[in-house]
Amino acid sequence: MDLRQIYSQIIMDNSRSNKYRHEMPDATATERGYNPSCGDDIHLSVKIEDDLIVDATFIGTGCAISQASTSLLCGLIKGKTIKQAKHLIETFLGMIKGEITDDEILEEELEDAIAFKNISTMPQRVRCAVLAWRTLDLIIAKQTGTPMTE
Amino acid sequence: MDLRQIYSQIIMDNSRSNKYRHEMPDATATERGYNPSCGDDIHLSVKIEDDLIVDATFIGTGCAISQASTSLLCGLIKGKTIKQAKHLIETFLGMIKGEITDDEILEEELEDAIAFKNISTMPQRVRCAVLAWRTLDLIIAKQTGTPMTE
Amino acid sequence: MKAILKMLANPGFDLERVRSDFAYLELDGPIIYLDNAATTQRPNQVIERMDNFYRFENGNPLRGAHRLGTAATEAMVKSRSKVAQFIGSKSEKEIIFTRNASEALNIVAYAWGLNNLKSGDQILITRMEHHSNFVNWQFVAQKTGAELAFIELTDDYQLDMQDYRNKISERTKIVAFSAASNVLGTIPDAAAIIRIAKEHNALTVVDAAQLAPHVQVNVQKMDCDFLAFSGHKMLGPLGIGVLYGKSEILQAMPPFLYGGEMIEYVEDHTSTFAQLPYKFEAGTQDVGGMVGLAAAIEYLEDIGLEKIAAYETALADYCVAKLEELPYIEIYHPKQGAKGPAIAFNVKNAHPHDVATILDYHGVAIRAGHHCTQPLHRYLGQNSTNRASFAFYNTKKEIDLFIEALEDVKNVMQIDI
Amino acid sequence: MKAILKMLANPGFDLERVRSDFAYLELDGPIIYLDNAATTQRPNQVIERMDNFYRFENGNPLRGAHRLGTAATEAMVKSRSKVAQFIGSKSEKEIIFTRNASEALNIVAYAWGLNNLKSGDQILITRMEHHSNFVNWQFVAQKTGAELAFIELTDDYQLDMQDYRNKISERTKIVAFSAASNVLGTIPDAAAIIRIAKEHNALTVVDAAQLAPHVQVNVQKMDCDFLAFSGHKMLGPLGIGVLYGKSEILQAMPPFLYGGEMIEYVEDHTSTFAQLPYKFEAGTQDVGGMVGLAAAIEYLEDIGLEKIAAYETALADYCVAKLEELPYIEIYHPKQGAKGPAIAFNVKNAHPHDVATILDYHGVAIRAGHHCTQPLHRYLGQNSTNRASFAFYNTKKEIDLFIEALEDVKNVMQIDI
Ligand SMILES: Cc1ncc(COP(=O)(O)O)c(C=O)c1O
Ligand SMILES: Cc1ncc(COP(=O)(O)O)c(C=O)c1O
Repeated sequence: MDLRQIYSQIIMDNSRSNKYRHEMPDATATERGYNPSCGDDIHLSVKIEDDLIVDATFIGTGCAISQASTSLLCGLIKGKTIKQAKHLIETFLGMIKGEITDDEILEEELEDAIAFKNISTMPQRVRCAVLAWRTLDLIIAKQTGTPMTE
Repeated sequence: MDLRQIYSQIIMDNSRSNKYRHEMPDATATERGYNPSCGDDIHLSVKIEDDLIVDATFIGTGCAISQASTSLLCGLIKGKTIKQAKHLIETFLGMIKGEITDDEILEEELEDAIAFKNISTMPQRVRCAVLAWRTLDLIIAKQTGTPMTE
Repeated sequence: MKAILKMLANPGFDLERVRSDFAYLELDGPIIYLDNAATTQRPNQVIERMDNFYRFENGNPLRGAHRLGTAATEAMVKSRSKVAQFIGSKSEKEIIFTRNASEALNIVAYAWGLNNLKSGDQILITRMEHHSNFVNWQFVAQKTGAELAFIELTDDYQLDMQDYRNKISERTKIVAFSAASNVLGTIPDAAAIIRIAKEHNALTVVDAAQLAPHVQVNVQKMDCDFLAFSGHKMLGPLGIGVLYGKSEILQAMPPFLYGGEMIEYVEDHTSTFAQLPYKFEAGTQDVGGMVGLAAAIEYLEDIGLEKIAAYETALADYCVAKLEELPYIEIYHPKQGAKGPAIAFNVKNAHPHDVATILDYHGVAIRAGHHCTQPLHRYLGQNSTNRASFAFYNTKKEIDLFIEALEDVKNVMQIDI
Repeated sequence: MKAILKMLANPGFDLERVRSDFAYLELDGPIIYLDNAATTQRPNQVIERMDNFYRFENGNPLRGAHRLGTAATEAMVKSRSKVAQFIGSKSEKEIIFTRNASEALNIVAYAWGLNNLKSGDQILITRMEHHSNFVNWQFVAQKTGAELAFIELTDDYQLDMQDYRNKISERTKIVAFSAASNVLGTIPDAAAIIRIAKEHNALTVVDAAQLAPHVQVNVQKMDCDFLAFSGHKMLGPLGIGVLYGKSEILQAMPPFLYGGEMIEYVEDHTSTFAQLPYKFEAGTQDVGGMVGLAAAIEYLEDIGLEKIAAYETALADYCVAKLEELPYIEIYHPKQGAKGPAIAFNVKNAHPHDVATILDYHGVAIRAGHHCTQPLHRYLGQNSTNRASFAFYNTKKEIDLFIEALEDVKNVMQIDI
């Protein structure tokens, strides 16, 4: 595996993008996600109206992997229903675990976030990649009572 | 080394002898000696008049080695001065440590207690053999302030 | 006896191959090792697993940003799931690695006991507890003012269930008991004890140090709240033990030891703590010990715990039958009920330490002393006892040689019975 | 630099022979292990010593009435005297074996701290403490009401002795400090710290986890009251650590963990406890770990601690000089004073975990994170840092490869400095 498959241009660009990196004063829910071992630390905010995620932003610090993943997540879920977002979480986590491998499906659903596919070969970085997704899952669980994805 | 060199007739006889095994109501000093790991447990009593050990008895339970050693000690120190008793302690401990090996000296001073000479080959039983001697040493240390033998 | 002899001749596993895994059997001046309840021997597979870890997978676990750290973390995670599966725990979160069973029982005493007990409460333990499940409760009783009470034994050295029913009450907050006695061999009915405790809303602490090596433990079936055991008594290395606890209960407990890895955020004056099981594992953990324990469990499972239990029971039954033939031997071992392969006995008119020394001279390793159960020994009216305890690598022939050596004890000690 | 290069070329011991003792260097895809402050690697001699113990000397120590028990007891006793001699302790009674440095520091917190501190007292620690010498004192402060205060650092990452003098007072009952920082490398003047503490009748606790592997420790010369370190950071196995304490102080402390071996008499409701050091060692102890630690000490002594320190210092100095040449690197390491071979740094505009991953890809193992020093990292204004840390089996060439790999970090992370 080549390093550039992990630190791809998509990930590098998104890790530095400020597009979704700001506070959201009118958020309906905000959760902190933290990896104690490496210090990745994000606050993910969403604004949910009826069943629709109308906005998603974050602030935080961490490695390129965690920051790019969070940024991509915000872009992906904005405009999606909670149900669609939950499905995306399942697809993303399924990809990381190597359970969903079909590139067509992944690309279709996760768009640029397919860039994290190779992270499964680096067990010590998996937690960075999934941090935002688990945080979103927690928000959804609190809102809707849906059990969190394994 | 043959077992019978440890469990010699002298030791077996002395371990069962009741000659010195009784309370001493008019003792001037009594100390408890205990080996927590094996349960040897003696109370050694002496009656000291001026500098003379006029009587020595014990009660207690324990293995043949500890009981025989205690019994022989009582017989040996009875009638000795404190200084002589202290010298006997040093000789006995010196023998056990293998520092005093001359049988003539040992026999002359320790009499039948030379029977414990071979115990030095059984490290796990050394504590049984020296229990009474260390207890006597403590009595002497408390009485006279002499430091205890190493 | 016929069934016993049959089992000893045909244990259902390859005894010779098993024995070839244990290096101590190659020592000059063969050793008949009958001190397995103190600590077992370790098969080469366990030693080699640890070696491999130290040579090629060694890094600081949980901290690793590099492949050796990752290897060590994986070794830790896999060992923990092996243990979880072995004792039938729901989740790895419930498996806390400790130094030994003693430390595990101290964690319960400190982190649960000191924080949940008060004057008026009762701690119920048994007469046959090991000091490690005894002195810790004395400490908690002294600190909190709770009362420490004891379930006594029947004349057949079994736990007196009637006495238990009499003593337990709504005041009883915790029942801590040995699931197999290290002296008598007694295996009380853990399920019944736990059921009765639950009726009184008391928590249960199972000291499985002598059970786990011999009988398949299942914490979910038992439904105990805590369970402790030591690796070194079941082929694993020294220095590693396990505390199982139900996750709700562990979650509600404050941490015990403080330090690296067990924290989440550390501010100057306050801290928050890591998730289970890490909350209870402060500082760099003994992954070498963990992989050794996991390898030991695999070794036991490869043979099969049922086969091991059946064969060890046959060894113990055979030994008891042989000892009973000797008029100068007194045995402290139940006649009825389940028992583990530990047998306490005394040679009449001979002190246990003399007995052990003479047996050692004949190459037979047993233990003499109070076996960390002074209160039980006071009850037995004995300062100390001898104990022979078996593992599945022992043989009938070793027991025969042990019995022969006892005859020489009789001679050397000049016993005339 | 000339002197450094000379030392690196001629360390005064046979570097190649030393490297042949470490199995990890034979791994495919060579590993440049620069994470020695987290845990060192272990030479074959240490692993083989443990193997031999487990194969041929394995019994339950202190309990043995047979030759294997005696062998294990002897192994324990010899290891303890090796440690006592190594740190210059007066007596084996002052050497308590623990799982790791963290546990050692917890024993002081629990068994001394909780019993001797009260509201109004002050506990003085430093800004650079590892969580293991930090969170335990938070706990004691919270339980006893004592105040927890911090000695701050100078701009050169050294302990601010003026701040220390300002903060210490008659209220200060204990001064606990790291004798070598695991992040900055800083080695404060332990003797001076202890002298000043004594002037105020405060006890001293030395966290020597990062000092003992590199510099000859002498507790009598230091005159500290307690000292803690871990075996696994100095070639020994995981799972074994040491608490040194002055015997008068240890004697006056109540026990910490309760159980087998640490008792004298156990009655139903009260117990008396064993002599030092056994009073603090509950349950079956890790003799395998002890012999491993003793073998590690022998390995270090065979090379010579002075030679080791000199060579490791040269490695660190060389590395700092090389790092300083890179404009995109920020270093957190004192310029003046004594320092150990640990260097914290950051790559500007790159998160430490990304740096570590990329270096790992190049076979270079360093650590990234807060290194169990969150309060220090808050002071540094960094969430986390990278750390390279050296041992005497590292080489100049390995550092050169590390520096080269940093260049690729710069490329991959698209850093433009
Ligand atoms: C300075 C310092 N103190 C204490 C510790 C704790 O050591 P351990 O994790 O072995 O308990 C460490 C290492 O992690 C350390 O670097
Ligand atoms: C029944 C029982 N409980 C607890 C222990 C304590 O085990 P460890 O010494 O490994 O902590 C033992 C063994 O000594 C035991 O036999």
